[in-house]
Amino acid sequence: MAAVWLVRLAILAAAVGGWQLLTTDLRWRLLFGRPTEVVSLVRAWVVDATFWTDTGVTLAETATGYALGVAAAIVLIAVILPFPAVGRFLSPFIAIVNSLPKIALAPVFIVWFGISFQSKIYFIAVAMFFVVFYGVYSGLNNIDQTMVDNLSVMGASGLERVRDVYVPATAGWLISSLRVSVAWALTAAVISEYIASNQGLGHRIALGQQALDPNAVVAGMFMVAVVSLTADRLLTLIDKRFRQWRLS
Amino acid sequence: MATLVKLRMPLLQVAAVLALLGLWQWGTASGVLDTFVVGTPGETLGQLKNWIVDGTLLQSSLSTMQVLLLGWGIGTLLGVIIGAAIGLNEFLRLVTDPFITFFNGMPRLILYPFLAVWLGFGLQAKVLLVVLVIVVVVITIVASGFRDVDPELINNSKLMGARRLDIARNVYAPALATWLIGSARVTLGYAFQASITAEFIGSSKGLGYLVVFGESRFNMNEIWAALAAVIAIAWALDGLIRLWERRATRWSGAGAR
Amino acid sequence: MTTTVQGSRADTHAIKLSGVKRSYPTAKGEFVAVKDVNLTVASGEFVSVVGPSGCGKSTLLGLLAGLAKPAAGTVETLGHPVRGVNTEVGFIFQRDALLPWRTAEQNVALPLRYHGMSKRDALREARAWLARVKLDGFGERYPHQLSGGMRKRVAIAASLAYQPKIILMDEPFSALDVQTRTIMEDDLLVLWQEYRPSVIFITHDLEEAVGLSDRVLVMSASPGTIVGEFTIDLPRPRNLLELRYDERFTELSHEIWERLRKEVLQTNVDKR
Amino acid sequence: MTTTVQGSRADTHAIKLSGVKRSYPTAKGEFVAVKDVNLTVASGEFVSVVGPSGCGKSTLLGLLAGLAKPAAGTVETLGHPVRGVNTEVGFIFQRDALLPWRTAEQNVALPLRYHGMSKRDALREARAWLARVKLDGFGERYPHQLSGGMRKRVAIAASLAYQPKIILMDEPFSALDVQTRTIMEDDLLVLWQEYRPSVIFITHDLEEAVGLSDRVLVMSASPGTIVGEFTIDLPRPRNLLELRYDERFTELSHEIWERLRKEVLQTNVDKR
Amino acid sequence: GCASGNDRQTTGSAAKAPASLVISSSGNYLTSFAPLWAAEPDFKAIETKYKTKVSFEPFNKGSDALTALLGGSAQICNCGATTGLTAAIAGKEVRYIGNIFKGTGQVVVAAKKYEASHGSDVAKFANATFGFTSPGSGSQIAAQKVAEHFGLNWGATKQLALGSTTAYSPALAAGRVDIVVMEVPTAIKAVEDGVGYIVADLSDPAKAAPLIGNIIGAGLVTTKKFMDEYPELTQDVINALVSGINRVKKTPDPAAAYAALPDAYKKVNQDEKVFAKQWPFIYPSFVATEGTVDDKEIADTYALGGFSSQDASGAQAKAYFDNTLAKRAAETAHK
Ligand SMILES: Nc1ncnc2c1ncn2[C@@H]1O[C@H](COP(=O)(O)OP(=O)(O)OP(=O)(O)O)[C@@H](O)[C@H]1O
Ligand SMILES: Nc1ncnc2c1ncn2[C@@H]1O[C@H](COP(=O)(O)OP(=O)(O)OP(=O)(O)O)[C@@H](O)[C@H]1O
Ligand SMILES: [Mg+2]
Ligand SMILES: [Mg+2]
Repeated sequence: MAAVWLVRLAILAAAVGGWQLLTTDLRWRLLFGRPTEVVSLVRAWVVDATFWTDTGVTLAETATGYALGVAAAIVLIAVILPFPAVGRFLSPFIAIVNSLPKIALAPVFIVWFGISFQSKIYFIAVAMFFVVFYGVYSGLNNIDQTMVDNLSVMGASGLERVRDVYVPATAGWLISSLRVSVAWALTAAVISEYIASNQGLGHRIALGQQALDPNAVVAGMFMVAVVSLTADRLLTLIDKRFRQWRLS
Repeated sequence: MATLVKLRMPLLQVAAVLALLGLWQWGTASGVLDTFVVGTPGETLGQLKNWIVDGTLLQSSLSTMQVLLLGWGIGTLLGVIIGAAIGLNEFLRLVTDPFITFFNGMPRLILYPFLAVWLGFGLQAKVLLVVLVIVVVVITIVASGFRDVDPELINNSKLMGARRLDIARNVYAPALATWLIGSARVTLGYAFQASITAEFIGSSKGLGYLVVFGESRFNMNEIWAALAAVIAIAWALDGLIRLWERRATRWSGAGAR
Repeated sequence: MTTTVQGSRADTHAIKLSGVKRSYPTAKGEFVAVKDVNLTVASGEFVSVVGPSGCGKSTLLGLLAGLAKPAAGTVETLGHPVRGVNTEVGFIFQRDALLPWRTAEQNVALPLRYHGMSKRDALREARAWLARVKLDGFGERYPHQLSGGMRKRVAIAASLAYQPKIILMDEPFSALDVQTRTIMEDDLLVLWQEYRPSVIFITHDLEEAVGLSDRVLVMSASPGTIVGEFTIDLPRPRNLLELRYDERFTELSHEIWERLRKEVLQTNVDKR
Repeated sequence: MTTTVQGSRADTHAIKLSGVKRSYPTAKGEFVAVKDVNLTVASGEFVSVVGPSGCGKSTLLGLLAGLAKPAAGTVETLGHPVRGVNTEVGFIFQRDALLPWRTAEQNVALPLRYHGMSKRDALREARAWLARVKLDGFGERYPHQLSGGMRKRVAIAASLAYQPKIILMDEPFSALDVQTRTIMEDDLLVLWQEYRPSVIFITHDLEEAVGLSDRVLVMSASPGTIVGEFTIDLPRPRNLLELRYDERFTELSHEIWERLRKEVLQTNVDKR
Repeated sequence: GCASGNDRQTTGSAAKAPASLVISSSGNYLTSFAPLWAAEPDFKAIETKYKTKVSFEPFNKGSDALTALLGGSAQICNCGATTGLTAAIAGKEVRYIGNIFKGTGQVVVAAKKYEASHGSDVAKFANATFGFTSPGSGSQIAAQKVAEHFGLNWGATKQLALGSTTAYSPALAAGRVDIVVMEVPTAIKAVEDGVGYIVADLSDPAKAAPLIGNIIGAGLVTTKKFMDEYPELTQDVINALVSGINRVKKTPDPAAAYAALPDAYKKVNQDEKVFAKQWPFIYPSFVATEGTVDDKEIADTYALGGFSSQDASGAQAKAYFDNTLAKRAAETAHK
């Protein structure tokens, strides 16, 4: 474990050092900011109450949108499960909506859902939906059919099958897709804040851009990444709990 | 009769699309829907026709597809290689995990201006954006999938004298196919978002450009017409993925029952 | 007590297959696994099925459990056709299908819960069943922490615990050592005497088949069909250990063996 | 030819376990599966292991295959300690481990390919092996399209085809009908005579154990250890069908049975 | 105040207004819209008078801000005149009711290395690469006009669309572009960073006029429906804007100007030094406006925006520029 940390630190040091060196050149500094300046900016942020409100706002949006998107995906899967024909019917439509550039539809979102919290939540939920849907869907395709048959014969109802086979069997998939998608949800939140808002981390990045301060933009993106790293660690903990039964 | 059954689903889907279009047309004609906000199917079709006739559509689609496919391909390939390395080597996984998660957490979609200044406002920067956006997703999925492979299969192969490459080919690759298909669908969406976003900014061609152009003129029909091309490409690519899925999962007998 | 129940003579059929055919699509075209299968099992009857490997025994059980539909013919249980998964049966799969994420105890308790038992009762009952299959003390193990034979026993416990009216057993004891096997055979007979389910029992052990059953059916090499029927007129209750020295027992076993041998030779000549 | 090779007398040991212990972590703490196992198998020797379900037979094979490390003691094959997965052995798992995405043919051909055979040759050889296990015509099937017994036979073919020096077989024939089983036993003996691998064979069928082996080891209920050793001094080559009427055969079987019975009773009394 | 026009609904003592008045804005408290921010006391008064809540909702893009207006989540939009004009031409009933500044708010900046050799002679940039935001945008047309003014053949020049403002300075520094039309703050930053120098000031309407004509700039846009429903409130908003303009006009000195702006603005634009550098460029654009627009300006704006005469002939386009409220506001202010 010590070795792991050493290598990690070495990589980190190399990355930050390289960045600092690179940005002695004005051209790169204008683009990427400077680590030293980014750090001092972040230091200023963390003691500033408004930074925490911004973070809180982004988190609240993300969490709500995330929950909504995950719930929607799970509901759809629950419908598709007993009726595979529905799945086949919807498949191309889902693929299409998935590939629609949601950012291009920002005006539609503004018109339909307004500019409030609500609109951002829908934006995030839509982004989330697909990751979870496809993740769990492929997990379902991997389930050992004998297990399902066994349970059905034993008289498990649809709900019980879901609880006892589908959920545990797809938990791994769900969590790995949730891990991927936490980041995506945050990105969606940041982008929707970036399009319109006066609060949140995305707003901070937009401000940094408006003020032409690359340090602020980079710092904003890093803080988003830190938030998502934290969320990821939480999910990993849950994952461990879920996988207790596995071979050690 | 058999062909009729086979055709039932596509027919149903086409019917659904037509119904939706009909509803849309009726809604805008009767004033229930605001044409300014949703456009009209008629005018969208008209716009499409114009673009087809003057070649804009083909040229833009090709230009977007070039970015999309290059970025998607490179991103997936890189993701599989890195993901496999991480999935197979516990040390590597532990070392890289926080970095990958961190990078995954960065809102990479807004990186394009930086990439463009760095690499020039050409194909490279756009492709790189797509790669950056999807590579982490593929890495994560592949790495966690690799760890999920039944250890008994691996042990059995090893006992029989399989070398790493053999195991990669005969155990990991087929197992990988399932997750790759799952992730291909997700990443396809991302790749589209990224290539269109790249074209929003600093571009004078591609479907993304058509979309912003329509947007800046509040012309929803132009936006839909451009998106129609996106939809067509997405649909075709999804079809390919499904074909691949059917081939790759033939062994599971999923369709047998 | 010296009852033997004859499927053909009883008026209620627990199981009835008529003219059943089942085929699978393969790369080389349609593969007929079983065909022309006619079979009735009376309520409370214990029937064994023997036949060469790959002759379609598991396929038949799959049809009865409603996991697949016949290509021709009808499949009925308890007087009505099987539609969809048949929850009237208990099915012990050839390859155990335990939930890897549940402990042995929970695996046995689940079907009881499905049948409406409270959580507490189900767990208590599950523990009693584990004891019955000689697994007390292993209740909290996950399947991957059990030996092959132990897993099989957990699966058996799970399928018998909720006392289904029809029990389908696909080589349940093949992974067990002779002694454990004998104990479990005895137990199975006791249980069967208790509440008289109808049983279809697949085995490769002819003595087991003869020892347990009212009737033994012999299946032909694939496309499988029933080519022999032997009524086991040994008195019940039976002492399985002593039965070995019974003359009629040896005679029946030998008869079935001969019949079966032809079939197996057939399989090995009739190569596709 | 009437050779019997005795492990204890040969100077090269193909397999050597000394003071081996293996325990598993469980929710209730350390569980000792096997302990104090001392065992040598001479080069070219055929040894069977019998014992109650859950006594640690599969665990022992796992140690030999290098899938796990002993908590104490040493495990050696062909004169050197086992480190990591042991590619000197062929292992037929209790639960078959076929690659679901490869056809039967490919599953058998793969290990041959691993050992450097050309694709063509490997496929030809694989087909020959499938014929040997009575599966010609099924080469292009995927595992899920085969019956339980057929899958087992594919696994056997795959592990024997590349002729490993040491073969570990975990209840290889338990899913087969008596006739197919007899044929395969005969085949196994012929193969063994041909190139004389060292074999450890796990079975629950005592007659099978006696019929095939040079030595039969009896394991005790868990924590498993070797409690009985029987040298099978029957002449070779043996005719398995005729052996049944051999007096010495019956005597040996009976002896082992008695020894084993004690062990099983032990398991069922000694409840934890 | 006393309600007029809408006799049916004004029954209570408080004048009629929606529960909240959202003004969607392009950007976050941009200095170009200083009059609007300077009008804070007047908006406060409106809040009390109408028992409503006035808020500014920032958007990254002007077109999104307008979409919010059209979608009904904002009541008034603060954006470029041409942004609203595009919607009017598309048939939307929108009205440009108060001008905030004149000119384009832009500056032409060239890479530092050309300062000595090329100076402010755009003609010398014949072989250079011109940068702007995106094709069809105001900045592109401005670049074209300037180039043509100096006798260059626009079709023969090299061009690059840079997209977001973030890219301007680095692109200049990296040599991807040589001469760029950019907003005042970006230009100041480029000069600050030493990557560029100012070639021409299009922000000062007086200086810009010979190059690109008299341009309207940005202003407040609302829907006809809103004007009809809340005439008094709309008038008060424009009164506030005009009073903001007048307030700003009185502060040519950056320090005084900064001091006069409200906290909300200062929170976003914290660096007063930067402000001091920008103000000389921006201030003239306020001096040139009374909140109204004239025909010449409308014509020039049409020309700069690349609109055709056919575009101008639609009913909504004709009615788009509406000076009545601003004129009334100016009269009130003079009293
Ligand atoms: N999904 C499938 N696709 C194609 N063929 C199949 C499939 N499942 C089973 N078969 C074939 O059907 C035949 C009967 O299979 P089944 O599993 O019923 O045999 P069985 O009698 O249970 O054999 P065993 O004793 O070996 O378990 C076999 O030849 C098998 O190859
Ligand atoms: N991963 C594990 N964790 C905990 N206990 C285990 C684990 N694997 C096996 N055991 C225990 O070790 C003992 C020996 O298991 P093993 O599989 O070796 O038995 P076996 O002799 O092969 O039995 P069978 O004849 O039933 O296959 C059993 O009691 C089993 O419960
Ligand atoms: Mg079977
Ligand atoms: Mg075992």
